[in-house]
This record gives sequence, C-alpha cells and structure tokens, in this order.
Amino acid sequence: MLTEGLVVVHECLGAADQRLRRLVLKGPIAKTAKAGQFVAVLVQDSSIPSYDPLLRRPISLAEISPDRDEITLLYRIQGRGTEILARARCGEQLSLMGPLGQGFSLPEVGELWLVAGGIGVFPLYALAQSALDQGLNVRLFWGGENQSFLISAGLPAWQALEIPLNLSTLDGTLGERGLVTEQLQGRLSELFGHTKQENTSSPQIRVATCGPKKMMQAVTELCVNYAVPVQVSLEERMGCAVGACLGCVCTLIDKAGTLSHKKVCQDGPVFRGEEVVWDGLC
Amino acid sequence: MLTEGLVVVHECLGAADQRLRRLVLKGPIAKTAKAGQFVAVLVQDSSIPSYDPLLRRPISLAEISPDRDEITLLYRIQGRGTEILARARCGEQLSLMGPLGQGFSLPEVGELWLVAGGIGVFPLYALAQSALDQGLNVRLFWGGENQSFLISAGLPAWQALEIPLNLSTLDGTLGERGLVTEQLQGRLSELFGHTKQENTSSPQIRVATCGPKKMMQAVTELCVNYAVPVQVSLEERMGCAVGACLGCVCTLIDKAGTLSHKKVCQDGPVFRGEEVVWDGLC
Amino acid sequence: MDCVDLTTVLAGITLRNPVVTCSGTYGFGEEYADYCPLEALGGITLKGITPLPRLGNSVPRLAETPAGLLNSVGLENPGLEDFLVSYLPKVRKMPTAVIANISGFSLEDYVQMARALQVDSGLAALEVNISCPNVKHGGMHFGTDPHSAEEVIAAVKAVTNLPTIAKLSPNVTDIVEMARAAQRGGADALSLINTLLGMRIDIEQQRPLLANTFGGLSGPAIRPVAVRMVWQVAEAVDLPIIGMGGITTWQDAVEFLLAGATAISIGTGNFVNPQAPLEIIQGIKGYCEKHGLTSVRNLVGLAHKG
Amino acid sequence: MDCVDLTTVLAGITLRNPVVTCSGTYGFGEEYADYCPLEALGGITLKGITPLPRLGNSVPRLAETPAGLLNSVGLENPGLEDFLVSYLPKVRKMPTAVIANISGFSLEDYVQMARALQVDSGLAALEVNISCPNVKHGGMHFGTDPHSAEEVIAAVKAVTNLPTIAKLSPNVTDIVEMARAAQRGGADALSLINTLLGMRIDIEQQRPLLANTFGGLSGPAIRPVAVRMVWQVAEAVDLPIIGMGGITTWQDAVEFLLAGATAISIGTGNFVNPQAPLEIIQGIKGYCEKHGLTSVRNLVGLAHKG
Ligand SMILES: Cc1cc2nc3c(=O)[nH]c(=O)nc-3n(C[C@H](O)[C@H](O)[C@H](O)COP(=O)(O)OP(=O)(O)OC[C@H]3O[C@@H](n4cnc5c(N)ncnc54)[C@H](O)[C@@H]3O)c2cc1C
Ligand SMILES: Cc1cc2nc3c(=O)[nH]c(=O)nc-3n(C[C@H](O)[C@H](O)[C@H](O)COP(=O)(O)OP(=O)(O)OC[C@H]3O[C@@H](n4cnc5c(N)ncnc54)[C@H](O)[C@@H]3O)c2cc1C
Ligand SMILES: Cc1cc2nc3c(=O)[nH]c(=O)nc-3n(C[C@H](O)[C@H](O)[C@H](O)COP(=O)(O)O)c2cc1C
Ligand SMILES: Cc1cc2nc3c(=O)[nH]c(=O)nc-3n(C[C@H](O)[C@H](O)[C@H](O)COP(=O)(O)O)c2cc1C
Ligand code: FES
Ligand code: FES
Repeated sequence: MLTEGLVVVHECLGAADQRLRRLVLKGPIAKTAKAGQFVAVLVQDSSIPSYDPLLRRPISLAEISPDRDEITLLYRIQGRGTEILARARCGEQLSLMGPLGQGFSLPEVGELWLVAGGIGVFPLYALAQSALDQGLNVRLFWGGENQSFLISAGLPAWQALEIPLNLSTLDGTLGERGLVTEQLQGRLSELFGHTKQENTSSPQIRVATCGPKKMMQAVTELCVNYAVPVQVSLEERMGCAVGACLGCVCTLIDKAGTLSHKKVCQDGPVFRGEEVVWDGLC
Repeated sequence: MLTEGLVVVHECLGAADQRLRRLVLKGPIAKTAKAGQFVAVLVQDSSIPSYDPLLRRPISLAEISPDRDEITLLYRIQGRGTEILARARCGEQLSLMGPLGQGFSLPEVGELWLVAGGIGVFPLYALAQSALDQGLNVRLFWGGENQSFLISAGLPAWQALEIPLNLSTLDGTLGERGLVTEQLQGRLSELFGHTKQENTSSPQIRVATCGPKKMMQAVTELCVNYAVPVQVSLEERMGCAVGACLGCVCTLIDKAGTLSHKKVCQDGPVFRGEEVVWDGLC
Repeated sequence: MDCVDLTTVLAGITLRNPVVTCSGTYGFGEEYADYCPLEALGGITLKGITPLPRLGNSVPRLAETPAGLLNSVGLENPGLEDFLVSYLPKVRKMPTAVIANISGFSLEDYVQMARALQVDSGLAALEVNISCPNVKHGGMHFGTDPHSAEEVIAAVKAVTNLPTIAKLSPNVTDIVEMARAAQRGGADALSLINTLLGMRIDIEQQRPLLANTFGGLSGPAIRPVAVRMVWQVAEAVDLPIIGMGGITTWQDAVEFLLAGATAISIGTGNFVNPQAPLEIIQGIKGYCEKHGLTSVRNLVGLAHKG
Repeated sequence: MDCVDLTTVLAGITLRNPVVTCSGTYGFGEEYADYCPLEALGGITLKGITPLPRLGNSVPRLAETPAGLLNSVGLENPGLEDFLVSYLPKVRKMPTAVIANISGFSLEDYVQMARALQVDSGLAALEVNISCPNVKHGGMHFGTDPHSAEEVIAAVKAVTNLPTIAKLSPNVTDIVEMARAAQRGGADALSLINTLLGMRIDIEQQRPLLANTFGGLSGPAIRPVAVRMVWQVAEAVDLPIIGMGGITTWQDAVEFLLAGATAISIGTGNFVNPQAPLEIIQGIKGYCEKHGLTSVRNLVGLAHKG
C-alpha cells in the first residue's frame, strides 16, 4: 500500500549524542501491520522532489497502535537518509509504502525470548507488545554500548512492560559487562545444562533476535545447540522493497543442503535462523 | 568573495500569485557592491549538502545598504532553484559569492532613464538609488503584465523615490496600455523629434535597461536611433559566475565590425547596448 | 475536443499507452500489483531470464550514487524451465502487454530461449538483452561488438515469431553502429538504454562497496546520456525505440518521446514512487492536451523538426 | 607523529598535494584567485587551447541535469599565439604547477602546440585532450580510436620536453584499450575522465536545450563511471592517473585515490563551492591521519588490495 503518514510526534529519543529519534505517524498502516514488518519511507525535504537520496529507507515498526491509527518508528541518524528524515516536522505527511514483509510469527503458548543487539531492539518492542497481549511470557536480553545508550534507546519503556530484562553493556555501566550472547548462553545452560539436547519436556522457549549480523549468527548457533527455534530479522540494502528488483537477497539453506536466495523485503525480513547462511556468499 | 549572508528578511513581495520574494541578507557584500552587480547564491535546503540543484543562482542586487551591511534580493519563483531558495528562513546563513560582475556606470551629470520590462526592474532600483544619491535626474519607464504585477513588484517603493514614472501594462489596468518601448519612443520623439539625430545640445540623457532580451534589443535600437548611450543588463545561464568556465558568453561587435565573446558574469552583466549582437549566433 | 489517443504501435504490437516498465525492476509483473494496476500500463517487461537458473551476485548488490543507483544483481533468475512452468501461465492472464527479457552467454543460449517463447505463449514481444554489464563473460560481448549483436538478433528472429526488441548497452563508443547492427539482424524495435557501468568505493572499508565491484548505473543521473542516445539513434535508424534511463516524472517521459522514442520505460523510478507509471501516463495526456495534440504518436521525435 | 606528507609525484613532477583543478573549469588560473589561493593547490590545468582562436558554440551552453551539468562551450579559446603572448608570461609567476591543455583537429594541430610549449615555458606538463566531445570534427576521433590516440601522443612526445598527460574520453567501449594506446604512444600520465556525451530537451520549446544539441556531462552524476574507469585502468596500465569526474568533497577525492588515482582534479565542483579544493586538501589530510598513513601516496590504489 502506498500511503501518507501524518507526523504527529517527532522527537529526540534519549540523550542527544545518541542521535536517536522517535517518529509517530498517523495513517492506515497501523490497521493491518504486524510486528517485524516495516515501511519504506520516502526521505525528502518536503514538497520539492529530489533525487538525493534517491531511494526510500526501510524502517521497522517499533509500535503498532491500530486503535489510534498510529505507528511508531525509532531510528538512529547514521547517514544522509536518516539525517533528512530527521527534519520532518509535525503536521507534515511522509510518503510510506507498507506494511511490508512478513514479520514475526508468534507461538501459541510458552515463553518468548527476545535477544537484541543495539538498536536491533526497536522492532522487538512491537513484538513484545503482541506477545504480551497474547498472554505469552516474554523476556528480553539486550546488549548495548553503555548505560547511556540503553536508557536512551528505550529502556524505560521496556521496564514499563514489567518483563524480566537481562541487560549487558560493553563497559559494564549497566547490567552485566560483556555481550548479550553471554547472558543468553548462561540462561540457556541454566535451563538445559551444558550439552546439546532436544529435551522437549523443558519449557517451550522460542527466540526472536534482531541486531548486528554477527550477533544474530551467534544467537542462532546457541539456539540451534539447544534446539530452540529462533527467528532472526535480517537487514539488507533495498531498492524496491516489494520483491521486484532482487537487490536485497539473503541465502538460505534447506535441510537437504540446497541453497536458495530469498528476498529480505518480501520473504523476510524475518527468517528461521537455522536456515540462514550467514556468510552470504553462494 | 565567498561569504555568508544572514537572512534577516524573507517575505512575499506583493500578491501571492505573483510568486515574488524579497530577501534581505546581512553580510560584508554591501560594503563594496555597486548597482548592476549580482551575487551567486547556493540554493540548498539547509545544512545537508545536495546536488539538486547543482549550480548556484545568480541574483541581482536590488538594494545595497552599506550602512546596515545589508543587500536586498528580489526574485520570482520560477523553477527548482528559486523554489528551494524561497524556503530559507530568517536566521539561516546563505552561501554567497559576490559582489560579481561590473555593474552600471553612472554619468557625472544629466538625466538617467531606466527602462524596465517585468522583473527586470529589480536591479534598476539599486541604480536609481545611487543615481539619486549622486544628484542625477532619474525617470523610470516600466512595463508589465498588469496592475497587480506592477504593484506587487515594487511600485510603491518606486513611488516613494518621487521620480517621474512612465508605466505601461499589456492590459491597460495601470499606466498606458501597450509596451514600455512605446512610451520610451514617445518620450524620445517628444524631446528630439521624429528623426535620427546627434543633437548634443539637447538634455544629456543616458538609458539603462533590464528586461526580456527582445525588449532590451528594441530599447537599444531606439537609443541608437537617437544617439542616446544605453547600458543593458544581460542574463545568461551561468556555471562558475567568475569568468572561468565560458558558459555565459554573449557576442559583442566593435566599431570595426569584429565579433568577440564576452563573459556575462565577469565582463558584464552590464554592456553597452550598441555593442551587443542580439541574435547571439556567431 | 480534448480527448487524447494514447495508444501507440511498436513492432506491430498496439500498446494501450506508451508507458512500459523496465526489465529487472518490475519482477515478474505481480510485485507492484498493490501499487499500480497492470491494466493501466502500456506494458511491462519481465526480469531477464537465462537458460539455467542463476543465483546472481553476492550482496551488497545495491549502492546509491548522486541521483543514481548502482546494481549488481547479476541476472538472478529461475531459469527458462521454471519460467515456463511457474511464471508464463500467469503472464497469459495479465491485462497488459508483457515483454519477456532474455539474456545469454552464448548464441545457443539465446536461441534456446527464443525457441521456447512464441506468440502462443501469451507474450507480446521478446526483448533481447545484449547489454547486461553484470555478467563477467558473455553479456558485454554481444552488446559491444556490432557483428555479434547482429548475429544474435538474427538467430533469435529465426526461431521465434514474437516481435523482437534489441536492448542495447550504452557502454559503447558508437550507439548508432550498434543500433544499425540490430536492425541488420532484423530487430523490430530497440530498447535504449541499459545501465552504464560504474562503481563506488567504501572509503572506510577501503574496498568496493558492491560485492561484485562493478554495477550498472541507473536513475536520473544517466538520463542525459539516455536521451542523447535515443536522439542519435532516432536520427539514423528507422526502428521504433523504447526509451529508458532515469525517467521518474512525466516531463522526463515527454523528453524521451520528443527525442524520438515511441514508448518509454520506467525502471528505478518505480522504487522511488511505485505510482510513477500512473502519474506519467496522466502527465503525458495532460501535455498532449495542452499542446493540442490528438495522439501521443504525434509527439514522437518532434524535437528533431525544430 | 600525525604529520602527513601530502606531496605526490606524477609524471616526474612533484606536486605540493594531489589536488588539481580541471581544464575548462578554472579559466587561465586567475579567475578563482579571490576564492582559492593558487599556492595552496597541487596544480591547475588551464582552459584547452587550439592553434587558432575559437569562438566556440552558441548559447545556451549550459544546462543542469540531476546531480550533473551539461556544457557545450565548444573549446572557445584565444588560440596558441595569443596564449603564448598574453597568458604564458603570467603562468611563469603562478605559485603552483600549471598544466596546459591542448586540443586539435589534426595531428599537425597538436604538434604545432606541443612544439611551442616546452619546459622553459614555465609549464609543469602538457595535457593532451583527445576527448572533447563538443567539436563536430576531429576531437572525438582521436579520443575513440586507439590507433589515432597512440599516434597523436607519440607525435606530441616527439616535439616537447614537457611531461605529457593523455586525457581520455569516457565515451568508449573499452577505456583500458585507450589507456594502453596512450601508453604505447609514450604518455607519462593519464587524465580520466572527460565528460560523457549527453543532452537535454526543453519540453516547452520542443527542441534541444543546448544550442549545440549535445553537451558534455560532468559533476557528481558521472562519478561512479569515472571511479570505475580509474579502477579498470589502474589494474591494467602502469601509468599514474589524475582522477576526475564529479569530485565535490574530500570523500569523493579519497574514493578516486583508493581506486588508483595518484592525483585528483576538481572541475564542476568549483562552481558549487569555490573553496572545494582547499576543503578537499584538508579532508584528505585528516583522512590520512585518521588511518595512520604518513603519506598520501600510501592511499593510492589501496582498495585494490582488499
Ligand atoms: C528491514 C529493515 C528495517 C530497518 N529498520 C530500522 C529501524 O527501525 N531503525 C533504524 O534506525 N534503522 C533501520 N533500518 C536501517 C535503515 O534502513 C538504515 O539504517 C538507514 O537506511 C540508515 O541509513 P541512512 O539512510 O541514514 O544512511 P545512508 O548513508 O544515506 O544510506 C545509504 C544507503 O545504504 C542503505 N543502508 C544504510 N544502512 C543500512 C542498513 N543497516 N540496512 C540496510 N540498508 C542500509 C540505505 O538504505 C541507503 O540505500 C532497517 C533496515 C532494514 C533493511
Ligand atoms: C546576472 C543575473 C542576474 C539575475 N538577477 C535576478 C533577479 O534579481 N531576480 C530574479 O528573479 N532572477 C534573476 N536572474 C535569473 C535567475 O538567476 C533565474 O531566474 C533563476 O535561476 C530562476 O531559475 P530557477 O533556478 O528557479 O529555475 P531552474 O529551472 O531551477 O533553473 C534551471 C537553470 O536555468 C538557469 N536559469 C533559469 N532562468 C534563467 C535566467 N533567466 N537567466 C539565467 N539563467 C537562468 C538557472 O540558473 C539554472 O541553471 C538573474 C540572472 C542573471 C544571469
Ligand atoms: C535492479 C535492476 C535490475 C535490472 N535488471 C535487468 C535485467 O535483468 N535485464 C535488462 O535488460 N535490464 C535490467 N536492468 C536495466 C533496466 O531495465 C533499465 O534499462 C535501466 O535501469 C535504465 O532505466 P532506469 O534508469 O529507469 O532504471 C536492471 C536495472 C536495475 C536497476
Ligand atoms: C564548462 C566546462 C568546460 C570544459 N572544458 C574542457 C577543456 O577545454 N578541455 C578538457 O580537456 N576538458 C574540459 N572539460 C572537462 C573537465 O576538465 C573534466 O574532465 C570534466 O568536467 C569532469 O570533471 P568534473 O565532473 O569535476 O567537472 C570541461 C568541463 C566543463 C564543465
Ligand atoms: S528490495 Fe527489491 S527485491 Fe527486495
Ligand atoms: S559563468 Fe563561467 S564564465 Fe561566466
């Protein structure tokens, strides 16, 4: 769907030096969207069309409020596209394509562990909300640079969900010092012991992860070891965002060992972790 | 000189549908500039550099206030460049090159007739001010589409100068119906009779003109007929605006009949009308 | 009467209007269905296919450049067989003219595909891509050597009854020579232009940004080159042209028509605005009305007459 | 120690830094003096000259395109004789390396100019423009045919003791072949690239926007093509390269150095920001510091090694 989103909130998220922004858009997308999907935003300086940047920017849905017809996008200013996006003012309309992609699938019952690296936490918030609505137990593992980052990037909102949080920072200023995967590993081995197993009698756990590729790969390896199903949300540079240009492929491998390409925009961005070929070359 | 101009006034000039703007910039240019010179303005949406449009826009100085360090630019929104320029807000800095070009030369004594077509009147205002400061008699011939245009494009400011005005409009809604050249012709023949002459005893009149090419050509032909010196302010698409790219040439012919190219940006934009080859091909 | 006839005729096919979409940017015709109804379009061109399936190049495959896009998809496609089985049946039902695009690494490749694609397949025409710059061997050769170009077009013509469109590469010294070669080979029309070969370097990583080093440059940046090539070929060769390269607005489209294109095609522009084709059709219509033209066909090549 | 050696050596000339300005965009060296002190620059390249004076093409000569500029100046210049009398004496006093740029319509044209321009003229080098696309006869021929290119470079080399730089046109099928031809002719260095041939049509007037119909496309739009050509030539030919085409920021400049250019040249970028050369020199220095490089020469071609 090509639609306009009215900017109702556009504000700094947390400390200014984190360059994070919260953008709330009013429009029809909220009615049909689900967690893990994204929109392709035209980043342009107002009404005068420009080719600079040329392409739309994919941004995940961090919150979906069908009742208020609002979606929330959280993003970091990292380049030209987001820098221009950051200038949109309240009352302006942004051109959006979406909701795009397939999103996460929720288990019927059991526990959902979210594993986030850095701003990979953003799409997991919408997922946490749906999971809680559905009565699932949710736990967040989240690693970031330092305390300032975690607080800026939405920790208070996560705390408000009243779910267990396992936080790590690289410098130890909040939570444990180290990587989020270490906490995940700790928790997994607490539950399942130190060896690989297919113990179906232990709690029904599913993992959903988003963050740097290397981190998601490590998360997937851990999960595979413990036979825990894992969904990963991939990122790739996009052209069309609807599956038409083949710009955004990732490589999957099936049980028979056959490699295939899938489109992150249309078949993803969420995939089963076990199927992803992480080094990407084929 | 490459310098910044602080936007101190940026407002609609006259009726909105005329798409005219008045832009006052504070900066060092006012100290050295003279009437007929111009600046090359970088038209960009604020701080994020863009290549769209790529080139600066030449805009004439419509008012020069060295005491307040201010220059005034008047322009019509006609394309992408001016549309983007129109978005500059008070308090922003615009990148300017200038003052550029040679400007008008003022006679020591006598009468200066300004002949303007449409928004060609803009640079003539600064010229009128200098001429009046110098004690010259100034008269304006100005033709435009209709009353609304003339009033929007600065008629009140001209009236405030308390100089004789000969106005024409195409539809007769203000001044005489017809072309500005008809009024000029009328006035010239009143003074000098209907024949060509080199009557040096009649009042010392000089003409300066700016407007559409065809109009300036007609003005020049009239002036040549009556042996009245005429300065014309040419326009041409510019690349560098400093004489380095040869993008903006015009063709001149000297008394011996030799054709040469001059750069509108560096040698002009003001030239002696008699020397201009109007059809431009050589 | 301000009613404008938008239909146009190209290589014997009548198009509802002169607005087509480019190969490789419009998938197999279904991906943009939510954004732009197929029945509104003059036609669509399918993703390029090859005899065997191809996984294409590694990612990153895309990089933005000033007013442009580099891509190095590398002709990823399901291959001829799967195309015939899984895609062609849908093509028959599409409410617009569908052009297949074929790429190959040898004369035999092209012949094999052309033989399998005939009028009864439901296709409107065959676009022979002799210009894809992403494939290390093959593609470039046909696209830059006039003799090979002629040969491959002639071979295709010999085995298919579909109208044949030769899609030319801009990465040549003399586009007119290539167009003439395609004409000698029997091409019914020409598509101009494919992408310009370009690259970007990631200055932090100190290596090429695209996994494949080089990519094809498309988008508004290349429009002046595309318009020039359409103009040159229109002056020299008597074949209808589908003009493409950087079209995002109706003004761009009109520029190509005035330069001598009979139809125009939108590629990268779809990514920016998935409704660009619709807006462009409306814009062309409005332009014709404003200029008192009763048929869009009257626009074609008009700027040459001035 | 964070001191970076910016000097670079090109065709036997030592440049203060690798930042030069492009022929045709920097006049005869004085026009930008108020904006950019010559002594800060690695060098400047003068407007192209021909044996006889030329008035060039009619106006309009310039047209903007997305992230690009079309020009059809058509080699307007005062001619060799006036150049020697009126301009060369000033060149001697310029506090930077000055490169003359020569264009011709026959072998003899080039030879005549090369003969008149020797080391004792105060010039640092001679850039042989075999690529200007604006001249209806001559220019393109030398620039697109390897044999002629070799011949003209050899003829120039035979009569001048100045280092000779061959400036190549991008409007060719195979830039490497042209570079090799220039090398065989004895070129000491290569300038890459000149403008891409393009055009625009004024859709209201329904005629080409430039009086000359075609023009040369420069500016950021062509940068991906320029970087690609520098990369390809750097891989294949062992001559220093002056890289140019769309450089407006230091990041762009670094991209060319990493691709294999020994120096870079700024053309259209000066029009946007007349202090671009200064900012680019600073930016390159900062980049070297950040990456722990003691000499800018260490940057050259670095992206090939990855
Ligand atoms: C499915 C998906 C969801 C995303 N969700 C978010 C989000 O919720 N919040 C957020 O801050 N960012 C998100 N991103 C990344 C976001 O699209 C890029 O961060 C954004 O494009 C930043 O680049 P820029 O435009 O500022 O930089 P530029 O330098 O202007 O970007 C240059 C090019 O690189 C591409 N690019 C840059 N970074 C990335 C990246 N990480 N992934 C894919 N393409 C990239 C851009 O799209 C553009 O084409 C998401 C990306 C994808 C694919
Ligand atoms: C010496 C000089 C003084 C000028 N003074 C004024 C002034 O005081 N007020 C004013 O409104 N305009 C003035 N102009 C014209 C002004 O530069 C253009 O009107 C302006 O560029 C409008 O185009 P745009 O950028 O909105 O249109 P675009 O469509 O963005 O312009 C496209 C290109 O055409 C060029 N261009 C368009 N119109 C003209 C023109 N008439 N002359 C030269 N180049 C043009 C632009 O510079 C640009 O390169 C002056 C031009 C020159 C050469
Ligand atoms: C992502 C992408 C994939 C492409 N794939 C093909 C292809 O398979 N076959 C082909 O002939 N052209 C292909 N092209 C070229 C386009 O069809 C078109 O010729 C070119 O992009 C210029 O048009 P544009 O500037 O409107 O995109 C591709 C272009 C892009 C951007
Ligand atoms: C207005 C203009 C005039 C030019 N004249 C010449 C010339 O006389 N000789 C020449 O070799 N190149 C000439 N060029 C080409 C430039 O030197 C340069 O190769 C090209 O513009 C690419 O660099 P850029 O994108 O930085 O401008 C000219 C370019 C422009 C824009
Ligand atoms: S972005 Fe085009 S297929 Fe995914
Ligand atoms: S604009 Fe460059 S010489 Fe006048």
